[in-house]
Amino acid sequence: MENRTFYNEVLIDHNLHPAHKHDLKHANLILEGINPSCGDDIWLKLQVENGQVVDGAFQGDGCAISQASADIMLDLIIGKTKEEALELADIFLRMIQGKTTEKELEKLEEAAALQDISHMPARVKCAVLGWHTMKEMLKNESN
Amino acid sequence: MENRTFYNEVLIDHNLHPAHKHDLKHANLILEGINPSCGDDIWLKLQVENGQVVDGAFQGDGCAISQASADIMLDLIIGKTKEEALELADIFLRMIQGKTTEKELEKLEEAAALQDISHMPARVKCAVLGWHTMKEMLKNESN
Amino acid sequence: MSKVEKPISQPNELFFREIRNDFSIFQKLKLVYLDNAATSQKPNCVLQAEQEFYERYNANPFRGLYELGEHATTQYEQARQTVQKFLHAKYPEEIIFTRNATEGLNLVAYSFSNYFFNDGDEIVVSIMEHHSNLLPWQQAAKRTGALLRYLECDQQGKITEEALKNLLTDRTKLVAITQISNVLGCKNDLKKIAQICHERGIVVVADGAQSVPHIPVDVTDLDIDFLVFSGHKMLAPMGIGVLYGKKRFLEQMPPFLFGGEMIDSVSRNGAVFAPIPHKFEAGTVNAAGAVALARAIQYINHIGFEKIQERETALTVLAMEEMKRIPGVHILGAEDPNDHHGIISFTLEGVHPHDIAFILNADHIAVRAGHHCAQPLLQHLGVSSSTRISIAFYNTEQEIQTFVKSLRQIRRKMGYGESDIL
Amino acid sequence: MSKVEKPISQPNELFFREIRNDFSIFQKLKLVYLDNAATSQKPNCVLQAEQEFYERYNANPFRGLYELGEHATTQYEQARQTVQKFLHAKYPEEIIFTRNATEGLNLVAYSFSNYFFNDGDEIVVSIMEHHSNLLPWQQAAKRTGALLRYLECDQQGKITEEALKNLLTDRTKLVAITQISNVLGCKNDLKKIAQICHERGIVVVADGAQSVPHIPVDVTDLDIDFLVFSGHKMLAPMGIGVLYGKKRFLEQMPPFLFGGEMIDSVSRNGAVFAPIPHKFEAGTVNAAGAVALARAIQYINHIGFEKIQERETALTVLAMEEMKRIPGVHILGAEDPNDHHGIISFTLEGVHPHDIAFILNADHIAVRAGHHCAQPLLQHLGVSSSTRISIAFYNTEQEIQTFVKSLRQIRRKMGYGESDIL
Ligand SMILES: Cc1ncc(COP(=O)(O)O)c(C=O)c1O
Ligand SMILES: Cc1ncc(COP(=O)(O)O)c(C=O)c1O
Repeated sequence: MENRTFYNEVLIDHNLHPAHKHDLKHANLILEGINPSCGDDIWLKLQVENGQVVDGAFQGDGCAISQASADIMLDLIIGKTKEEALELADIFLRMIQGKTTEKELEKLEEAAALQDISHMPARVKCAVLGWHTMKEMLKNESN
Repeated sequence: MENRTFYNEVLIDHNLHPAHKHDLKHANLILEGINPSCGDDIWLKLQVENGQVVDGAFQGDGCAISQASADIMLDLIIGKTKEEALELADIFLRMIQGKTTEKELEKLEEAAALQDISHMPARVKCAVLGWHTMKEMLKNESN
Repeated sequence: MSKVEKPISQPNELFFREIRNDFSIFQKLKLVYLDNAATSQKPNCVLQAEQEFYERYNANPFRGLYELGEHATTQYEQARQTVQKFLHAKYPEEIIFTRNATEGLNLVAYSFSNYFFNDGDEIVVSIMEHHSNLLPWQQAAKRTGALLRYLECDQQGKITEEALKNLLTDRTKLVAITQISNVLGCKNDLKKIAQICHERGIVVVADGAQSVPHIPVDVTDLDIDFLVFSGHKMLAPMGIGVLYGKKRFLEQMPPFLFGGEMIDSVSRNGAVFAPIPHKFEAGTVNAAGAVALARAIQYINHIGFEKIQERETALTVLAMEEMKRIPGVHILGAEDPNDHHGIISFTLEGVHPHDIAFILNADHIAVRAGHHCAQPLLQHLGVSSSTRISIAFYNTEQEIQTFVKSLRQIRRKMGYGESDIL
Repeated sequence: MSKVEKPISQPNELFFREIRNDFSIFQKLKLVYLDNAATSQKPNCVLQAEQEFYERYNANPFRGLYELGEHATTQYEQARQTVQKFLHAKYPEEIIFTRNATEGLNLVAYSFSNYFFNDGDEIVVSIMEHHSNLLPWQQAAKRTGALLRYLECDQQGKITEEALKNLLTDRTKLVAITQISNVLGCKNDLKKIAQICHERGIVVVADGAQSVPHIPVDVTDLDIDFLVFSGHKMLAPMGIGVLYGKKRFLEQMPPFLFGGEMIDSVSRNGAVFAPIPHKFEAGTVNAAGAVALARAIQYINHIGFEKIQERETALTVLAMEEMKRIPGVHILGAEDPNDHHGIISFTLEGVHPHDIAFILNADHIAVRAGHHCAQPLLQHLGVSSSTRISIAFYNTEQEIQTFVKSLRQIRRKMGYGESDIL
């Protein structure tokens, strides 16, 4: 397990200085995501208007991986349409299973920094927590 | 374990042709003795008058050892006083634990044929069933 | 590595002679072991698998966020999948590791019945059940006010469809029945029973303690709702067993034991329980035991049930033929050796089963004598106790001959003449 | 044969260096194992004892009327006596073999409470209990209508006599409490607690999972009514544990699990149960596990608790001194290493425990991170999760140094400067 290199700059930076870890007064979608096995617990808050993610934030508790992953995700999806956000979630979840193309990876930008987590089963749940929560929110909203 | 020689003539004979395996109409003491672990089950019946075992018999089900042991015991105690019978029981139970003198053993007569049972923990309970039952009956009666 | 790792090409006799070497106990002791239904002997590869777990993967599964802990978890969960495939269960989470068959039956009897039985409901058990598949239901009936009813069999151990159908009422909630009797060796048609029960909305609990080690069991094909078995009767160590349950039942059922690892979260006032299978596996699991059981299954799979059944049947045929020739021997149950699955209970006229076992023991032959934890069955059959031999694939023809020879002498040793038979 | 069989005369350091060789896993893996409170590693002699059972004595105890069966029974019952002497229990039949501590606690919680608790009775547990000594009582309370009340501790883990006395009422029936906390490492004064409780007719259930492996426990001197522990935390295999109970309680209590071997006789309508301990050991027992546990106890006895405690305390002192020097480290519980019994839980400012464990793992150091199956305690202490090291006598000074060095680098690895401490 090569985790010496795993906590890379991108992760460390998003963990120490999350841009989106705060409350969001205007949020119209709010969902709690929990990892019972390790206690990670985030509240994801999105402001979605006319099918577009106008703004987003998260609050809560968890390891560096769950926190940084959520922050990176918000960087990516703010400004995107719901469909685009769901596509990114899809790519991210496949990346974790080692099933993406190089080209798809590019779309993930900084989130690709989490690629190596696929070798660490115990931490996969931390990395996908934010993404799963987002997917569930937007999917439910669509129906 | 030398059980080839264990089922000796004395045992086999008392098992096949028990002198005392029958009902006893005049019995004034009756007690059931059970070995739950192996299912041996005997009814011991004694006729005790003026502190003397006038007659005795047993009925029930069990292995050769429990049956022969009970029959041999009755051979021994019929005609004896209660105290003598209890003393014999005491010697017999000590013999099973390997704690008797040669002289005591003589008193047991044929019952000494069961001496080797002390090496066979699983069968000890069978050998002592009748004796234990007799001891309990006579002791209770004394009180 | 055990001999069976090689591709199987030798003729059977030679093959099974080599198998014999996989069991150290037969090298170390002078022993004709014919009490396999009580517990089996263990091949070296199983003992090695357990040792290897402790020397390479030992950590508390699910707890450690470190590599060793992950390995322990992986090993344990792989063992679960091995069992799943072995039983043809649909999902790995339908496999609950228990201590033994008895614990599995108690788990169902507590968890299922406390919540699903009402006063006046009826539980059916067959009269041939081992105490472990009888007492938990007898007690559940007492606790819940349900009624315990007995499904009877004939002297051969046969249970008819009619007997079952006549017994079922609209209050019947559950039928608990063994697949193979540990006394008679007969096999119940679980598939038919499950079909009849399911038409009436009745749940079927199967006791696989004597079947899973000897015949292929496909829970999906049989469509039974629960099945238990014990590792120690099928080459694995003591202390590990399995409860299979259909997902939808396990999910609905409340937990049985409470403690670490079976929760999602705990507060002062309550707890949220983990999903199955963990909900039913409280406390530190027996991971090494599960891994050793998985190894035992691999060993069995490698030999193959076809070969195992062929071998066990051949030895059963031999034993029964020889035994029938001995004056005074009466075999309980079916005439046909194929209906015995290696289990032959018998009586010998004039000689108590304990004496039989004791005399056989002098020739280093290990057999069981007594009520075989099935007192109501023996009572039903009208025998107070019996002697039982039970055969495994690693037994040999010569062992059967040794047993038969020793058995033949017993009545004479006990003082009977040849003509004394009543 | 393990090195400790020789009379002990070397200086400690050398002695414990040789002890290390008794554990194969340390030769096979690069591993700094500091999660001993979760499960211990196993010395070779214990693994050998289990294997030897299967190769020389394997039969189903209590069932076979043959020599091998007698040997299996003897081995198993001798193991019971070894445990009895180890705990200073008055009678061997006060020792019940279970799967683990969790099962023992559930046994008491089911059997004792279903029959002795009434609506409005009170059960007391301490707030520092492991989920395994909390959930069974939470559930027992729900089942019986009893009230669950919490005995609080301070930040050091101290429980005062007053707090206990104030909590007890004339409805209090039972107090369940751990001897050593698996989070704080502090020790509760069971003797005093038992005395206070017994003056009021209250039963005391003690959780010895973390104490029995590390300190001498004398149930007669402590005068506690029940005690549980797990074999796997004290050098023995998984799948074997112990419940000690005072004879007069065990005799009164109804059985918990039902099946083979726990009965005297069974009929269609009911059963007569066997005397203790068998009444509580339904189904085939884990005899090999019990034998291996007995071997583990012999191994511990041979080293001696004096030496074990000396060693574990020395390593704890070293670890705590070094850890206190690392900026941002906060140790939970007492200041004094003597109050930790080898268990040191801590937080590191700004770094989540899971990240700590993960980074330590890269240096092959195994520690525990999370809520340690004690969520209500962590909540009470105001921490959402923590990292824990737990020390055994076979750990080394060098391992502690490796851990400390790795821990010291974590904040920097996570992007903090030396001066970022709040
Ligand atoms: C204090 C305490 N009690 C109980 C347990 C439960 O032990 P087991 O999981 O072996 O049943 C543990 C360990 O996990 C413990 O630390
Ligand atoms: C048919 C049957 N069911 C259940 C059991 C109980 O198995 P265990 O004692 O391993 O729990 C046995 C064996 O003893 C058995 O033969």
